[in-house]
Amino acid sequence: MLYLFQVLNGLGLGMIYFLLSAGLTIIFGLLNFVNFAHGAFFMLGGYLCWSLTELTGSFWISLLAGPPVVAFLAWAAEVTLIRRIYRLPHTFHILVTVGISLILQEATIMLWGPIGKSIPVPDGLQGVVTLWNFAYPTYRLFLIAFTALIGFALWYLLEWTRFGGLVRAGSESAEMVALLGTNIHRLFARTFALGVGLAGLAGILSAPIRGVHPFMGPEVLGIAFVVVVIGGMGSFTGALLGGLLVGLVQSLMSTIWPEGASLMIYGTMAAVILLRPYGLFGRA
Amino acid sequence: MNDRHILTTENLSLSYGGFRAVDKVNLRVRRKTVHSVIGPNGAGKTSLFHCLTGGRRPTGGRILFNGEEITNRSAHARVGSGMARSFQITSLFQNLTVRENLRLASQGRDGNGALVFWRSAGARKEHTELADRVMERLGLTRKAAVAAGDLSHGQQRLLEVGMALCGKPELLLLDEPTAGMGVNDIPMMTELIADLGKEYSVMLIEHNMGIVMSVSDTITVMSRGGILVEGKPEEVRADPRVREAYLGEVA
Amino acid sequence: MNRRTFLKTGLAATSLMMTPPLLRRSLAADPVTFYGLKSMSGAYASYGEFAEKGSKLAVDDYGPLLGATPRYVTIDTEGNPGRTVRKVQEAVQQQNARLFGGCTLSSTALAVGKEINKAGGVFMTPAGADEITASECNKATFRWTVPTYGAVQQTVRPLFESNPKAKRWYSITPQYVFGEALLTAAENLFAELGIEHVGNSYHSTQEQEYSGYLTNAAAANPDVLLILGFGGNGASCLRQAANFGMKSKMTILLAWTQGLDWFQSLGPDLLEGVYLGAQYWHQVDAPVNNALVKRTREVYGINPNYPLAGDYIITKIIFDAVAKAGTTDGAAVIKAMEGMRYDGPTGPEMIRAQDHQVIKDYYLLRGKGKAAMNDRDDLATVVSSGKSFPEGDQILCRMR
Amino acid sequence: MNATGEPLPAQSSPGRSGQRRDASASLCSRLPGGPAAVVAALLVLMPVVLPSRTMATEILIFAMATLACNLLLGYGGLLSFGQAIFFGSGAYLSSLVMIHGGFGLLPALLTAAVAGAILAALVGALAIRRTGIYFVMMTLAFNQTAYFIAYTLSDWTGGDNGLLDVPRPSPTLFGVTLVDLSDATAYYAFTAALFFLIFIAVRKIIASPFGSTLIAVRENEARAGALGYDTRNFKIVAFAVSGAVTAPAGALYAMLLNFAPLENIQLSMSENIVIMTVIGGTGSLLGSLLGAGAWVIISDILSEIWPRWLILTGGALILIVLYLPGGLWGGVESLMRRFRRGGGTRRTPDGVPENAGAAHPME
Repeated sequence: MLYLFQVLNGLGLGMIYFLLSAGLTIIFGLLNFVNFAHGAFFMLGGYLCWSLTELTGSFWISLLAGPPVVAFLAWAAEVTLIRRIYRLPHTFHILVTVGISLILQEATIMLWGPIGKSIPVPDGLQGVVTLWNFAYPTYRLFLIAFTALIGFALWYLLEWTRFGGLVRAGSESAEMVALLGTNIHRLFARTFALGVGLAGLAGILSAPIRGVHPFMGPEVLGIAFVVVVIGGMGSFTGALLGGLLVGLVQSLMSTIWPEGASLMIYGTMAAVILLRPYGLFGRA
Repeated sequence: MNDRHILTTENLSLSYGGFRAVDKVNLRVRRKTVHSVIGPNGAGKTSLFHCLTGGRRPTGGRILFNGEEITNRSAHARVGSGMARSFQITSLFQNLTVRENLRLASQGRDGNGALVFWRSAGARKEHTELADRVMERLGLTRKAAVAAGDLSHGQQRLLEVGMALCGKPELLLLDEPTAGMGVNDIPMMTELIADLGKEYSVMLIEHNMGIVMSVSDTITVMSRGGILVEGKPEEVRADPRVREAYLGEVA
Repeated sequence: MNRRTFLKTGLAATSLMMTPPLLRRSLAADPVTFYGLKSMSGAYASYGEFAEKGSKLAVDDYGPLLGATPRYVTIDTEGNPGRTVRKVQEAVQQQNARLFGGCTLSSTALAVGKEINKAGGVFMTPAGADEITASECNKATFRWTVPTYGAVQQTVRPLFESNPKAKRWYSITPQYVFGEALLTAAENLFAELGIEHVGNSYHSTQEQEYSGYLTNAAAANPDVLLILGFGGNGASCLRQAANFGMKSKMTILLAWTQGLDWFQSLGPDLLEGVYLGAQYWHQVDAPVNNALVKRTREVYGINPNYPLAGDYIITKIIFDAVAKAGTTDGAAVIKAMEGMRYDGPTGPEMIRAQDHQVIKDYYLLRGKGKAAMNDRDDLATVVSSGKSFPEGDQILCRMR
Repeated sequence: MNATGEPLPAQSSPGRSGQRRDASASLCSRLPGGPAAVVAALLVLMPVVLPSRTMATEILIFAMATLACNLLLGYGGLLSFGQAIFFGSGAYLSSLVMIHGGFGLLPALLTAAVAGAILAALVGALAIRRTGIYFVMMTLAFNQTAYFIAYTLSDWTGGDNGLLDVPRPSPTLFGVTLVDLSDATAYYAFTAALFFLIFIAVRKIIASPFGSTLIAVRENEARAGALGYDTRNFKIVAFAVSGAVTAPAGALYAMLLNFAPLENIQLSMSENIVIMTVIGGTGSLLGSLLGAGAWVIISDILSEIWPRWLILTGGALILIVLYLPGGLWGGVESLMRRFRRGGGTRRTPDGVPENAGAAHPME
């Protein structure tokens, strides 16, 4: 019974991880770009959520307005900076994005102060749903449903729209897409904005659960990478299953062997890499 | 009989899923000859080559080198037993000098012997000397200190073959050595290969019919993964099946 | 020439850099200089900012000391223990620094204390690790913070005594030295009071997600949920416990919190009805505290919190001891500090000579709801307070 | 091939490789007395110019770790986010054998070196089974695992509180104390001597058959394999050497601080080591000293001036990638080349492996 409940927890957790990692994996797939600033944009989403909620009094407005703001910032960063370094090796991607996340982190301290903030759970979702003997927060149920919806929309976007077709084709061969007359710069910029916007959205959605503080970027980045590596870099399905797997491992471990929860996550990752070279759904 | 042949394959096969890229090929390469493998696109030449160099595990059959089974030996270990290969798409150490490319190639024969880190790389005279000799032979001595990537395409192709030579091989496996070469450079390569045939056993995979006909002692024609015809150049030239196979490709 | 200005002129002043070190050292001048170890940058910046304000206030308000206005030098710990130890070594070697105070991170405080002890200086810290005044104690190091033993005694006991029917307790503990210390203290007290410890969950200090542990806790059906994590751990745990509706089902106690700044980041909705242990509370009515609150409002426009008050009093005590000793010589200052009784932000405080532990009050607070608050910072009321410290055989310190 | 061993897409620029070959006559060989003399001069100058000897010592310690990271990244093309494993283990192990085993200075350093080599060979052997970003992630996962182990074994490592009371014994020979290392200057001199030896040794290693082959593996792994090299072995040995240098650096750090904090084995330490390597310039050993020096000095100065100094560091990282991809050493080289252009003729590359490899390691 307890385990069943932990599975539910893991599911909720996994869906946030999925949202967080989906952006990272899409960016890697198309742009072959390693974004170490992903966690910082997640944090930025959380802070925007706080500010917008304070300003307008409504979580929903921040949920609607926050992701575009983050995506816009990402777009600006892509156009001015990141597109200049695609051709460089991964080491340089990492350096630049570590630089970006340091700047975002310190700017956050300057703007919002070094102390964290709490975002209240939105009205109407504050209660708990009682299942058998256990209480489960309504907000988390909402989160699972909402994230599933977003995931579905993403899947539709990637699988059935022209933009998605280009992203998928571009992941196979960016040259080919360019040769076919697509403006590859624009495609890259939009994809980067989309991927980072998803991180911002994940930051907003998890803000009422976790609060925000300036140093949360690196923490979530670690998880995102684990998820993406387990699922396979560049694979959307992989991000979903990887996210769920990590969520489940983490919440089940908290009953079985809490001390080892974080170890197990990285252990799972190493095992997956060794057994399946390109993750569960990755390609060479 | 094995003494006459440096390389034999017995029913060598390689399939990808259901597709048989190499289908029960029995090949015999005689010592100190140039043995060419030709065939239309998709005939299985490259797959065969991969099996011979260790790039792919065959899915069936055996490969014997000097009478020794090497079917599952790794690519780098084959060098130690006396095989060396060149690449169809030039594969050099682009940023290293011509001399360093050849020195590394000479040193490669030592395999793990090159793991010593307490000695200077130049200290092993035999390697630098061999590199210099090969450089001389290729006519690249003037370019010794030039980065490989800065050579002309023709020179890069020569260096490509030269690096295989530095492995002091008994058998040279050359994968389309003239690929992408200009018309003016081809005679030089033809001459080199013919020359090599006197000292080494050479197995050549080649598209350029002119070269194949002029340098080969034996020609194997492949088609659909198997051997279609094998014989001396004039025999192959005269064989109607070969013509059909090639014309079929064109049609 | 102190280190700070030296570095400020930095690379530009190359000629100065060529000055022989001996000459530079002689420039380190007369006024009493206090070195504040503050986490200005890095992951503990939220703490350092207030600690810095506290020390500065104490220095600025002190007036002349040994015939000159005392000076204050900040050493940024960068949240990096290695860096901090090296900077302290430099200050000792080059500027003959002897008087140090601060440090957020326990590991840094422990290591720095040893360095300063070797150098014959004095160091006072508000860091959390009990080892500072127990197994790793030394002559140079003093601690203002109430140890885990006292924190548990002054929270678990009064809470239980006010509601003796709440017999089933579940604990959630960060798994590291400090968390273990709190847990051991709690378990001992449970046994003494006859509390049934229905379960404990360990989590790592980097944990972000507590749903799993909270589910375990809920399954044990306790009367009281004892959260032993503090800082980010405590905040996330409490926030998620509230999400899971546990506030209405059981009493929640966080035995060790950072105080006002931490409360501000959580907000009244979350804190309402939650019991909170604290080292300091700005509403406490004590002469020194009233003055401190007044000055802090004047100078910084805020109410003092634990880092601010802690580093304020640490700085002040060291200056007082220097004044009393009439010298900055380490041994003399230490002697002046040992057994010192003074008025502190928590009322009368005393430095125990045996282990260099400050004997002061610890508070049990209860979070107020929004409606009950008189001002923005009126986030909690004091339920009880008192002094509990290991005594006699329980004092583990063997002075070195 | 790029640093992580993944083939770059077609976007890889010809401009960079042009610059690379142009620089392939390594500058150090043209400096009077060669790089060893330059390092020796720097080692003598550092304590005079820098504000403190302890700072100079810290720079050298990180320069050692950077040197070892550079061997992997600059010469082997292996981007390891696991260097803190070796740094941290070196610190812990040497401290433990000194505290509990009564080991002297040199035996403790030797223990660290041997253990570091073994550990690194193990980590390397597993991680190199994958290439590209997956390789990087493997090293990262191992780092997290090592951190967890250190954190859990708090009876030995002190866990979060760190390992306290690490001694700094003085080296003895037949019971005679050679030099008293408790003095900051003496300890600097000792570290400097050790750094010098390691610097020379790593240079020799790079110029050895092993080093030249490692560069070849980085340049073109498929070709190296076809030439008869078992490329895995070269990568594993590179890891082992890297570990054997990094672990004693960690040991020296613990002795400098008399303290081994848990941060030594944290991922951020790995990150810092990689950053120092790239800032200095990959593929140049002098660059490693430069990178470590710049990182320590600049963060020291900035942290004194402005608590939000990390924002400047972040900006600096971006600027370095954009305008100084060869790192600081690359910048020094191009400056000196411009300086010399008027004068003597440019020497042609001489093909000595280190020079050829040192020029531009990143692809």
